[in-house]
Amino acid sequence: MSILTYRQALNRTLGQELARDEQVVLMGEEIGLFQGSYRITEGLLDQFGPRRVVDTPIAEEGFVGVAIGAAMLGMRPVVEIMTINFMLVAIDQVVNHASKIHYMFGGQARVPMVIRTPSGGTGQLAATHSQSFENWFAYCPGLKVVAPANPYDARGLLRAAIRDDDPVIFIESLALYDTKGEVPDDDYVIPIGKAEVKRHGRDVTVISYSRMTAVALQVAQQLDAEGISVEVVDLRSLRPLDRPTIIESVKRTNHAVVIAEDWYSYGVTAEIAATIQEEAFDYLDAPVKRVAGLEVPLPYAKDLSAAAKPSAHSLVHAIRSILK
Amino acid sequence: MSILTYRQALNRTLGQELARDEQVVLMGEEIGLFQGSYRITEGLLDQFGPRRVVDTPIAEEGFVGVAIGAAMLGMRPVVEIMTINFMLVAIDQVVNHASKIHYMFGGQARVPMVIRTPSGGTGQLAATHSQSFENWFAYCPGLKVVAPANPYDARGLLRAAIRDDDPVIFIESLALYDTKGEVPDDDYVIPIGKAEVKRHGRDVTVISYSRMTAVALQVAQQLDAEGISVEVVDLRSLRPLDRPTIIESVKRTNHAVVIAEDWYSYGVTAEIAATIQEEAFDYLDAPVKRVAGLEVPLPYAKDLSAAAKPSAHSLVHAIRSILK
Amino acid sequence: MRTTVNKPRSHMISLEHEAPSDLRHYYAQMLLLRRFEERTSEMYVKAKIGGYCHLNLGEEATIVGLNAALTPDDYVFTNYREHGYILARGADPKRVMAELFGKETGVSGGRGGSMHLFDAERHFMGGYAIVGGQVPLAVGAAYALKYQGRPGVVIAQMGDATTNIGAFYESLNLAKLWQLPVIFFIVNNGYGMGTAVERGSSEPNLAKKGASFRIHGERVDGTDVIAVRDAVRRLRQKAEQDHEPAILDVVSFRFRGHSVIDADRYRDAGAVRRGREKFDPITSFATRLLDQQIADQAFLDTTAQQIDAEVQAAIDFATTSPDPQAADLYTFMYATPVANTPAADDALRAVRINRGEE
Amino acid sequence: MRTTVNKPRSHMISLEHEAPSDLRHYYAQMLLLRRFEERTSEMYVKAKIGGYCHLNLGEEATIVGLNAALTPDDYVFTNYREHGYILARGADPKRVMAELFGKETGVSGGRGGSMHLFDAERHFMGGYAIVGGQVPLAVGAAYALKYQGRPGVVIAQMGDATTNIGAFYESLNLAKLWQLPVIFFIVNNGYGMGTAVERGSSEPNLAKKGASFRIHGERVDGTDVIAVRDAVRRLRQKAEQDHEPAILDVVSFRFRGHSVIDADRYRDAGAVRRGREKFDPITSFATRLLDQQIADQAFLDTTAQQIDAEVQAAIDFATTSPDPQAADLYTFMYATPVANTPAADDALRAVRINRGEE
Ligand SMILES: Cc1ncc(C[n+]2csc(CCOP(=O)(O)OP(=O)(O)O)c2C)c(N)n1
Ligand SMILES: Cc1ncc(C[n+]2csc(CCOP(=O)(O)OP(=O)(O)O)c2C)c(N)n1
Ligand SMILES: [Mg+2]
Ligand SMILES: [Mg+2]
Repeated sequence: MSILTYRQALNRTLGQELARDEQVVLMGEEIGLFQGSYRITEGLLDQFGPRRVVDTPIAEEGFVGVAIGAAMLGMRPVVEIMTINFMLVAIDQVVNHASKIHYMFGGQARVPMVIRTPSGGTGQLAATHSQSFENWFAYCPGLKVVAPANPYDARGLLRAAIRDDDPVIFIESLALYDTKGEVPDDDYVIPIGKAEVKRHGRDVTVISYSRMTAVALQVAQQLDAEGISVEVVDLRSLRPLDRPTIIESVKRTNHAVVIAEDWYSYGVTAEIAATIQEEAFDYLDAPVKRVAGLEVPLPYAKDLSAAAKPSAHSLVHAIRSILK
Repeated sequence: MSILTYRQALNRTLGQELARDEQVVLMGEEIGLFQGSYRITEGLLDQFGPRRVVDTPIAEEGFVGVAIGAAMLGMRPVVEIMTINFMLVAIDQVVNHASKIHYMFGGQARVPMVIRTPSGGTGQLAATHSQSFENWFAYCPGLKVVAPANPYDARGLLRAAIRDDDPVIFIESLALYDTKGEVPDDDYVIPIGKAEVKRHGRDVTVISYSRMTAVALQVAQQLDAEGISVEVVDLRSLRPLDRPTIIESVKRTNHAVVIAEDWYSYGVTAEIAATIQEEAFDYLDAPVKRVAGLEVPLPYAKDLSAAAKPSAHSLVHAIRSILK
Repeated sequence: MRTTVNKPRSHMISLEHEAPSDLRHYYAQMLLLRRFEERTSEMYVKAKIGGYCHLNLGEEATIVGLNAALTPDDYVFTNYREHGYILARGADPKRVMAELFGKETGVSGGRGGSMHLFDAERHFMGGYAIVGGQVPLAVGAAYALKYQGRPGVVIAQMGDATTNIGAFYESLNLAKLWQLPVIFFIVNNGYGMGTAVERGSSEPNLAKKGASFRIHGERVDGTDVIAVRDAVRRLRQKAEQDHEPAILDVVSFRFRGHSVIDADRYRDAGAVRRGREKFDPITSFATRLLDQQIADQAFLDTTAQQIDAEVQAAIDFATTSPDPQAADLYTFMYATPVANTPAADDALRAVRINRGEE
Repeated sequence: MRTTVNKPRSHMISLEHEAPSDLRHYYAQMLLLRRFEERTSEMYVKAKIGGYCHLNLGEEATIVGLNAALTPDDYVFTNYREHGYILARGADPKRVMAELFGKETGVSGGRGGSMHLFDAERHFMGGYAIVGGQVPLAVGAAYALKYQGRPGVVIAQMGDATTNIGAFYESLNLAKLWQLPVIFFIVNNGYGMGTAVERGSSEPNLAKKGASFRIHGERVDGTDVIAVRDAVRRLRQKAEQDHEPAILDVVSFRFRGHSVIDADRYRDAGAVRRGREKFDPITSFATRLLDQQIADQAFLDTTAQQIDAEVQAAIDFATTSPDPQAADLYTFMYATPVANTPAADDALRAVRINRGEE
């Protein structure tokens, strides 16, 4: 057991997987000589050389396609897209190709690849650099989408993703990279497709993933002092979505709040709320409440930008509003 | 008043808008000499010449960007993307650029453009040619997204879209092109952002848009004979979403079914269901039921492909299941 | 209205150094493609085939010439106009036709259809229907070959109009930058749907499209099976040995509309008729075989009969093959099973509801 | 480790045919850019500026030379490294700095920040932060100029590494195919973040990147303000009169890391230090002015003082300017108001909730 940051957990896991399997290669912009824009791949070029850690030109559509084609021949590329905003120039390869190749060709080809990318906003990065698009990928059959909330899950899910034979979109968060947590040293794997109850509680279930799970846990602790007992379900996987774990929890607490960083309408919270009312209708004492980003291209100005994002405050507000 | 097909309504409206405003141009693949892949632009090249009706190379990212840049200088391009599946190669221009330019630059620039494109599946077009992505665009603040269900709305919304100063995604449907309806000859406009109750009923509200509204109306008529009175709310706009009209209807019928052609999880139906339970919770006698596409890359085989799509049958089934 | 592109006529190379059996084989292959497509068109009209369906009529020498230069190590990625490629590669016409019919016995299990044929065993890596989408994939396969130290090259087949999309250029850059064994094989039939090459490409000489990337390019007569084969052989060797990618611009004449449902109104009907005669790769090759006494009329007749029978057998097989079953709707969703994915039972239930059986 | 690209030194053209006031103006403009960026860097460290922030240090002659060749009719689209461009175009440094501070008085109302400056009046059409995204937009503006029959050309500014992305190539094709008045102005500072040109482009001579499109290209010394101006003037004329697009590869030396937070560890520190001296466009120009007696030390000193004061005034203005208000969160959402969009009241309420004020 070690205490690692989320960044370290990713970094070491990438290193271990490179060492474990010769067919694993890392590809992406600035992951080598530059050591990674957010230093997730720091040191790996030195350790594994340019054959395994491949700096690419700025050509996301091209090199994501290259990774898919290489995966079809048995390689296991792990691609870094600098931020999820840049996935938009490569999304045709991901959605029209990677997600369909296994099914459309009757199971004859596999696409064992991972695309790692941070989603969400932090630090005034403004409209084009603060978006969340995991809902788009989660919408697409043929993809798997995971979004770990802490270093332990980051390591376990990254291992699972790299060893999985399907294309996996691995959602990270800039704001989580420096967070710390206990991480076992052994070779554990966290199954894709399973949510986790990260905290047990009686009064309300908060459903979240990635950074918002950290916010939810903090709020849960805070409200505990006030006598409100919050259960936190961390989705971990957005596709497949673990509906049973969510429903079971809500059936116990009879109240649900969903929080995500993405935009409110048509975002991840919509799917979770729709699912809950559909499958736990008779157990709900109040509507499922959604907390999400305000619907604007995120402004640059510091206060306005921060205020357009969901926060611990807005989560508390939502919980109180459905418990009263 | 004339009886026109959906195709004719679009075609004539494009012609009228070209005639009305010199800054309107049509751009897209095969819209000129070829007369349009689905003949929406038939005859317009002959009538208006190659300056106004512009055949483009296969370079969606490029020519969508060209349209945006031209719009910033006061033109009003109406772009045809052959099917929504090909939007994926141009989506960076739409979402990272068109949707943000007005806001991000503090209101100094406008992007008065329309992208017309058919969504959904028909006739065994298989996995890469049968998708629905309107939920993705509806997710993005800065865009407006409309999806007319009949020739009357097609004309009125297309006019509104072309005359609007924001980027509008105009969703069509291959399966609707040959459907007919009454269309007034005068210069009417249908406001963007407003849903319409297309049929009044007492027992259940069906919420839909585009082709599924036609299905809903057919089912409503069928069930009427059985004594089930169905109200049909046609969204018409997915962004902005007319929540008040939906909620008001559900408050009257106390039952809601949402039907859309896109995939079930994270699709349009999720947003509508989430909204309804949030705003009409105390009025609901049953959970909001969703009817949508089965979650696979659409197979080619005829029966299997048809069976993976929502149908009048599945809508009837859903209505019965929540009314019993 | 122009109906042809600048078309190089290759010197009618003497066939004397060729093995006659090879030449007869090329002829038979070309005829198989021709007859297969003609019957496919018929089957489409009879609604046995659905979706979009693009034929290789007029491109037989292009396809057979390419294939003659390849080894079993090589991989082929194509666009949606690919029936001929998978056949040339050796796939059973029965299973190809069954795929067009959407049957479980089809090469893609009926899931793919005309635009999405696949044959893993024969390294035919798929037809792709998003213009340009297959090109980065092919470069990726070449990347894997080099990484894994395996022999072979990869063919990135595409149409002329595909050379205007970004993915193509990004692919050229990556292929050259990383020195990968890939050949960009441009089937230049003069048109992307209704758009003539020079209306889409500011550089209509497609062999020059590598100029911004230091990639060598050549143009070849795509109606001459020998010329195509030899050009591919040369470029293939450089690609395999020196990891030097190349462009081959293979010029031919599109016999019909873009797809079976395209009435081809934007081309002059007379010119198309003349083009079909003038640029028919099969009749011209037959004449050469006869002239140079490599085959006689009896051979041509027997071959035609055999092929007709073979294609008829394919149609019969397709007709009697079973449809994919509802319970298998989710079968190929994921290669690695994980929790919370739908199963056969869910499929049966959901499909029954959609069909109104429940 | 290489730290410079192959850099052409222009002949030190005699300045005798130049209007001295122009030359002094160029000098002053370059110094404004230099001091503005140095103080910007300071303000970033003091956390007055957030987000990503990319400086033009070392690119002053490139920017001022470009601007000197343009007319008010022309339009400029750039990437995110654009402070200097909007200043050269004549925007008030106060409002530019206010934008970096995220204030309501900023050129983009505090909504855009460092990467998204805009000045409609001066035809500065925005900084864009998705690599390559601005290029099709610029081609579109050129399309509009031609369509509307207006004078002027469009500058599509971008960095060297941007020439590897698909949107760039699609733009080249469209610009040439449709003969549009646009200049692809490549600021070749040798690096895309940590990636040297030749590690990203199979053709590292970026002037040749138009070869696949029949687009003429030239390379010019980006540290020589006169050379840049003259090259742009020539190409501009052809673009405006003949609608002939062109590429200009403008080579300079990046003084610092990619952005203010990049420690630049991948370049050799000594070489960078030497590069900053050797390729400083301002000191070399000052020497030329002094040598050719176009300016004296007093002019240089006074200019420096004036500019320092101007930049300080910009900082003061930015510091004391108001922040955008919560009620305005949705203000620029739509240019045409429609039903069911959130309003000021909704914004106030939502923002109060997120801030924990409710
Ligand atoms: C990205 C994208 N845009 C548009 C289309 C529609 N489309 C299909 S084939 C085609 C023409 C392609 O022409 P070419 O590359 O010359 O190939 P050919 O059909 O002549 O073999 C077009 C525009 C598509 N499938 N994908
Ligand atoms: C599509 C996309 N991919 C990646 C990035 C991240 N990124 C920002 S700037 C940059 C380097 C660009 O280099 P260059 O074009 O040479 O311009 P310079 O910064 O040197 O001025 C990268 C990779 C991005 N913003 N957009
Ligand atoms: Mg073609
Ligand atoms: Mg650079």
